Amino acid sequence: MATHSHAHGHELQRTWELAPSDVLANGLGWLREVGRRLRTPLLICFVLFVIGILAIVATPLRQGFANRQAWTYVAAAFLYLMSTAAAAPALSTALRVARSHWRRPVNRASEIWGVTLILPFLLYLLLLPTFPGTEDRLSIWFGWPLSPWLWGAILMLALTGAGYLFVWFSSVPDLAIVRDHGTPAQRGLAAWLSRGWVGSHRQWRIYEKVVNNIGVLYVLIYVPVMTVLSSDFIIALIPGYFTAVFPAYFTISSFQAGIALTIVTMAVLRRWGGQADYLGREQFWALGKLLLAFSLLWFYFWWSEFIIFWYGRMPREISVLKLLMAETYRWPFVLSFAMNFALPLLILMWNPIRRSIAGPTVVATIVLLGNLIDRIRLTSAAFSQPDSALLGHAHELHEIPAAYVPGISDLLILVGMLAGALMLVLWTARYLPFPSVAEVVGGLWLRAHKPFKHARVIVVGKPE
Amino acid sequence: MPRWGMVIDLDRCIGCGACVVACQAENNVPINTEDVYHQRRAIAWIRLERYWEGQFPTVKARYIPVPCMQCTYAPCEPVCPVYATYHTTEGINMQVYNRCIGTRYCAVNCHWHVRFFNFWEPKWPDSLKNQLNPDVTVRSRGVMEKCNFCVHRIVKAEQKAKVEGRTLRTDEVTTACAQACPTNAITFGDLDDPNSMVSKLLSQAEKDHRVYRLLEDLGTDPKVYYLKKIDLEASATPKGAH
Amino acid sequence: MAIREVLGLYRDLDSAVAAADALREAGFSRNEFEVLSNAPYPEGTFGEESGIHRLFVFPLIGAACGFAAGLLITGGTQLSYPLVTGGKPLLSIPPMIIIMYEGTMLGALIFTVLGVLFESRLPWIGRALYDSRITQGYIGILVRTAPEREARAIEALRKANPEDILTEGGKTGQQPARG
Amino acid sequence: MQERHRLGEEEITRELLRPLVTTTPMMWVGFIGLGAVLAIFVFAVSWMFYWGLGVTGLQRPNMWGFMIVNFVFWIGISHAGVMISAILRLTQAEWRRPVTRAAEVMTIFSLMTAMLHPVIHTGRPWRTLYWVFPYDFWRNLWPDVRGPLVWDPSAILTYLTGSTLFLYTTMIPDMALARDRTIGWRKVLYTILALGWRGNERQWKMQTIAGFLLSGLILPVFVSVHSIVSWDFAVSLVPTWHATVFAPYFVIGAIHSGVSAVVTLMALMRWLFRFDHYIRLEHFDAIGRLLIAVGTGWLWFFLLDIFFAIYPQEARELEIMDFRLFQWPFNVLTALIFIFGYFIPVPIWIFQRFRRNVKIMFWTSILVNVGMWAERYWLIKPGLMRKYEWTFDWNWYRPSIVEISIVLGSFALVGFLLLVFSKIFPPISVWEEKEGQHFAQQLQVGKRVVNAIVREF
Repeated sequence: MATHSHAHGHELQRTWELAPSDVLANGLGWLREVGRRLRTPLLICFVLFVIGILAIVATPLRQGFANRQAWTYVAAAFLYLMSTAAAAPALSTALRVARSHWRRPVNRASEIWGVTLILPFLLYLLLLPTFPGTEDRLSIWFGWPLSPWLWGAILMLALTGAGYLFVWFSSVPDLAIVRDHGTPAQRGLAAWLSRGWVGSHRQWRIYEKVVNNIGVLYVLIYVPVMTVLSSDFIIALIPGYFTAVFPAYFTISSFQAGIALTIVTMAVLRRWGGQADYLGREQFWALGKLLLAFSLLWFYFWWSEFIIFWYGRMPREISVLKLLMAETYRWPFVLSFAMNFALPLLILMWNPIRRSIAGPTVVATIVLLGNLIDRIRLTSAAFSQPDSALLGHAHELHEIPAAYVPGISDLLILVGMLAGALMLVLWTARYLPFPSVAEVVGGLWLRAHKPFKHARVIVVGKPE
Repeated sequence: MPRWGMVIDLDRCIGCGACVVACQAENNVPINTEDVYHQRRAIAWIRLERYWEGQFPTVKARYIPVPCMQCTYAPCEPVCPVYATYHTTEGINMQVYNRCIGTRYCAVNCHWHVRFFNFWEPKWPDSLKNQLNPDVTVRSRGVMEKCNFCVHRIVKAEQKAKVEGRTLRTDEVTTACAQACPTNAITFGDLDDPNSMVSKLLSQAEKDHRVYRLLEDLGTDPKVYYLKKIDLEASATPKGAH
Repeated sequence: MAIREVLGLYRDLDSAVAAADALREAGFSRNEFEVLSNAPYPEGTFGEESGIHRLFVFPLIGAACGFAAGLLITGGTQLSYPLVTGGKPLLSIPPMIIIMYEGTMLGALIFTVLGVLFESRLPWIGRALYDSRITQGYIGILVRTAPEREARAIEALRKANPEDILTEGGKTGQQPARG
Repeated sequence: MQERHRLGEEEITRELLRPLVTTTPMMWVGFIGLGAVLAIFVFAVSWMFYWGLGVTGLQRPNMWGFMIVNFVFWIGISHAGVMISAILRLTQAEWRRPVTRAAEVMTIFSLMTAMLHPVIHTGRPWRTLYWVFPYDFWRNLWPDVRGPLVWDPSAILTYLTGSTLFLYTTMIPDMALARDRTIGWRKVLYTILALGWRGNERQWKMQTIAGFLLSGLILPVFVSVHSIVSWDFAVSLVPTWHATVFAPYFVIGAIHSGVSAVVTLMALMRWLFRFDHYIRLEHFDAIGRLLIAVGTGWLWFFLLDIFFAIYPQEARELEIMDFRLFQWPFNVLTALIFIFGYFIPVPIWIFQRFRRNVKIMFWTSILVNVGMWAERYWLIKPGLMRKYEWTFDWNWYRPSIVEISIVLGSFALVGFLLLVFSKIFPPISVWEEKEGQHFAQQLQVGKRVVNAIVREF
């Protein structure tokens, strides 16, 4: 499934033939012009966000924390943000650790989603009171005092903190550029954030280490957080759903959505953000391959669970299958199966499609939608269970609740929260240059297009 | 089509072991010498498990005869790679010795431990060789074997009925263990026939809330039913498997 | 045989590339000569070559065959011998998927290797000029051309400081023929 | 930092083909030592065939024992080849060059050894051969595809065929090299195997594409193999086996032990064949970094498995958990798995100084595999010993001398086959090494010269 049939090898991307000053000019151009263009979308997002908040106040909050079902779409929005926006920075870390140079223009596109972390954190705090305590029900906390409330919040706080640190540190050199060359409105915040960055040799060395390590730390927190969330929000709320692979499924499908989000962001930047020189076929191709791999993994992790339940056919397993896949939520399941696995596989298995801009972008959009449907399916199934079905160490789903059909306010909540996240990103984009000047310029030295006898080849430097 | 099943009334069981011996004689089960027993490789298609209950001096012995449960959805069947064990239309979990290659996966996935493996070539003392039942195959080394509700008796009765041009009469056949039980604790018959002894026993016991099956929560629908011991002192606490 | 072969052997990459250039200058097209080496060089090192191949078709055909075989074996076994095991449906689809998947991959793998061999024209038992020094690190340039152009080919090959030049008649040595 | 010694073509050829022509005293020791253990292995298997499985320590309920544990272990080791060669080929990691061949060969031999186990461990192995091939044609009765034991051979045979073809395809150019510089029977053998390879541009292009294409195709097979092996256990209802996480958990465990085994192999090759110029410290460094990620992933799945086994808080699972975590000797085994499999090696690998020390890498990789063998035992055995509430039938398992011989012999078998292979075929891909030399470049950044490599795309 790898690569074949590229007529004559290498597409030589313009990025690597630019001079550092060109990159800087592009970054400054972004700061001067794009900010103005972002005002309208920013306002629209803000309005939608406010409507979303009002919808939360109007319905779930008014119905109270005891009625968990009313909170379904708040939880869905929360989990969706955790699976997409919070997963994107992990991609940037993975690429950094793998030391690939093509990722340099991509990093900012995935890291910037880290700024939305405050939103899921607040939503999480809002959702915590809807959970019954864990003393009398099955949960991964085993009745630990103050669980799941306090400990989950600590984990989420750690993740949010690490995420913001990561976004901050990774953009310090660029913030220094803003500090020195940005408009007066941009300068204040950038000056405060960039601290004493002068770009000394020592600072660069520390910068590389610190960004790497915080990125790894972020991933190391993200995985347990997703494990706990999948357990608290879904496994523990469905009696008899005894599965150990689900947290892994949840995390892996989140990485898939994080990659998809990055690809979509890249496509938008390329189309409207003037980043065509930086985000070329090379980047889309590489991420398209990654997206394909994770789509296969989606199936793998789903199948690992399904085959065990189908084969084991214990009554409690059959009823979980009926609830989540076969009967109650059949169509959401079929849709998410198609959009997270079948369609991506069928489209991306063709190399010419992978090696285009449109191909990976379309698939990424499909995956993002599929992930949303998947999260809604799981949250709806889990949040429809009444407390009476959970308390007393329930080991089996005795009564399968009907499918939860969203009302208008549910949809407003969902749209509003997603718009809120987008708003944060748009706002940040006014203060941060695209592409990441430090990253791209750092790579210019290590990658060259050279003639090799009659061929032109890409030469990749391998320092250390 | 009959659906064979068994009811074992634990209130009547005295733990004498007659069923074990009868089964051994009927089905050509090898002699379990002390040696084999200590190796934990004894073969007993129906075995008598004994559990102690309570503390000395109020200790009680509890007996429970365990034959193959003949699960409707038997976990041992689909794991066999060679169809050596499958489900007959009469609901018996069948073992085909010729096909068996001895992966022992069925034994691993049988949670009642009623599948037995021939670790050694079976041997009988000369004095017992003429005692072997000609209706039952002698199994060789390397294959699995298990209780099959004395299927040779069932087949014989069905053939006889066919020759006589009639259907099988209610409770016409019984297994060796049921036949040998001195207290009639074991009853065998057609679960679908409302007039059969097992159906009557079950419907009566259902009313007394005495019926249970072993590891019922696995959802395999075993066809061996147990009737709880009527224990006047401890009737309040329902007991599971032991 | 109206085709003559000439093999020039070069010690280093630079002279081999120069020889390829000389051949092109002398009017030899790219499919009249091939470069033999002991390890790959970046594609296009010796100039553009016709890289048309249909390798990607092979795994697809193989996958289709393997899928069909898997479907036949799994479906056929269950339907032609309808034994119930463990209350599973007579035609159990999830286990079929597993074996069909393996069949598909096996077919794709086998056909890919067949395709690689086919597209590399292997196994090859024909005769052509070859020299064991190529696996030592020398670069060979093999010209196949009409007999009347043989001399021109030899001349072109000589321009680039060859280690040796072989023709079907034997060695011609590396120095230009006098007179 | 790269102490890269520019090697000549002739030097590469001579050094890499050296094991084919010279047999060092250590290699003789290896042949004789491993051969002796192998003889014991053959004797033990024959003994078992003759007397039956009674000579093992198996009984009720421990119907599966050392041989199945060892089967899973070797399947795990066999995952190294693809992990190293396919993933590193796809990512064009430069450090793959000296390790791909050895890793692929190890895949094949350990897979063959693994496959031996389920066959010899059946009650009637002579009938089992029917089962690998379609069974009982004349009665129209084929294997029951619903059984995981049929999925197993289908996956393993696919993997074995695929990786053998993969290995062979990448070996053709080296066969041509050997053909051109040998005489006698070797010449005949290599001529046949080289298939008339000439090394023209088209053939090299196909070779390069084949590397990518086969890697891409074999990766999904590789994931499926250990998953299916794990389903041998997970689809049954045995407590602690019936876990949905088994498939990815087994796969990551396989990668952990397999990649560690590659480290062991690299160290041994460096030592036995003196390949210091090819298997360099930077390779140990890179593989060590990979192992940190793999090991940590393994730990995550390990903990998922434990946590969600306890999660339902059912007596039968807790019983086994208590047994395997806190009771002698399983408590020691648990500690061994954690300490050997993770807490000794991974913190050591974090330091580059240790990653670049061959001795330390060798011993830590051995530790990992000791831990991983224990992990397989830990996963498989306690569930059988304490299966469900039947205290009447609970029992210990004690392997007999026959089983222990088979387990030890399997290591000798793989080692012996690897040695024989390296006497006949070059254990490091010669052409890939030369390709690496052809593609090597240098970039000038200010005053520093950075090693670089040509990328084709």
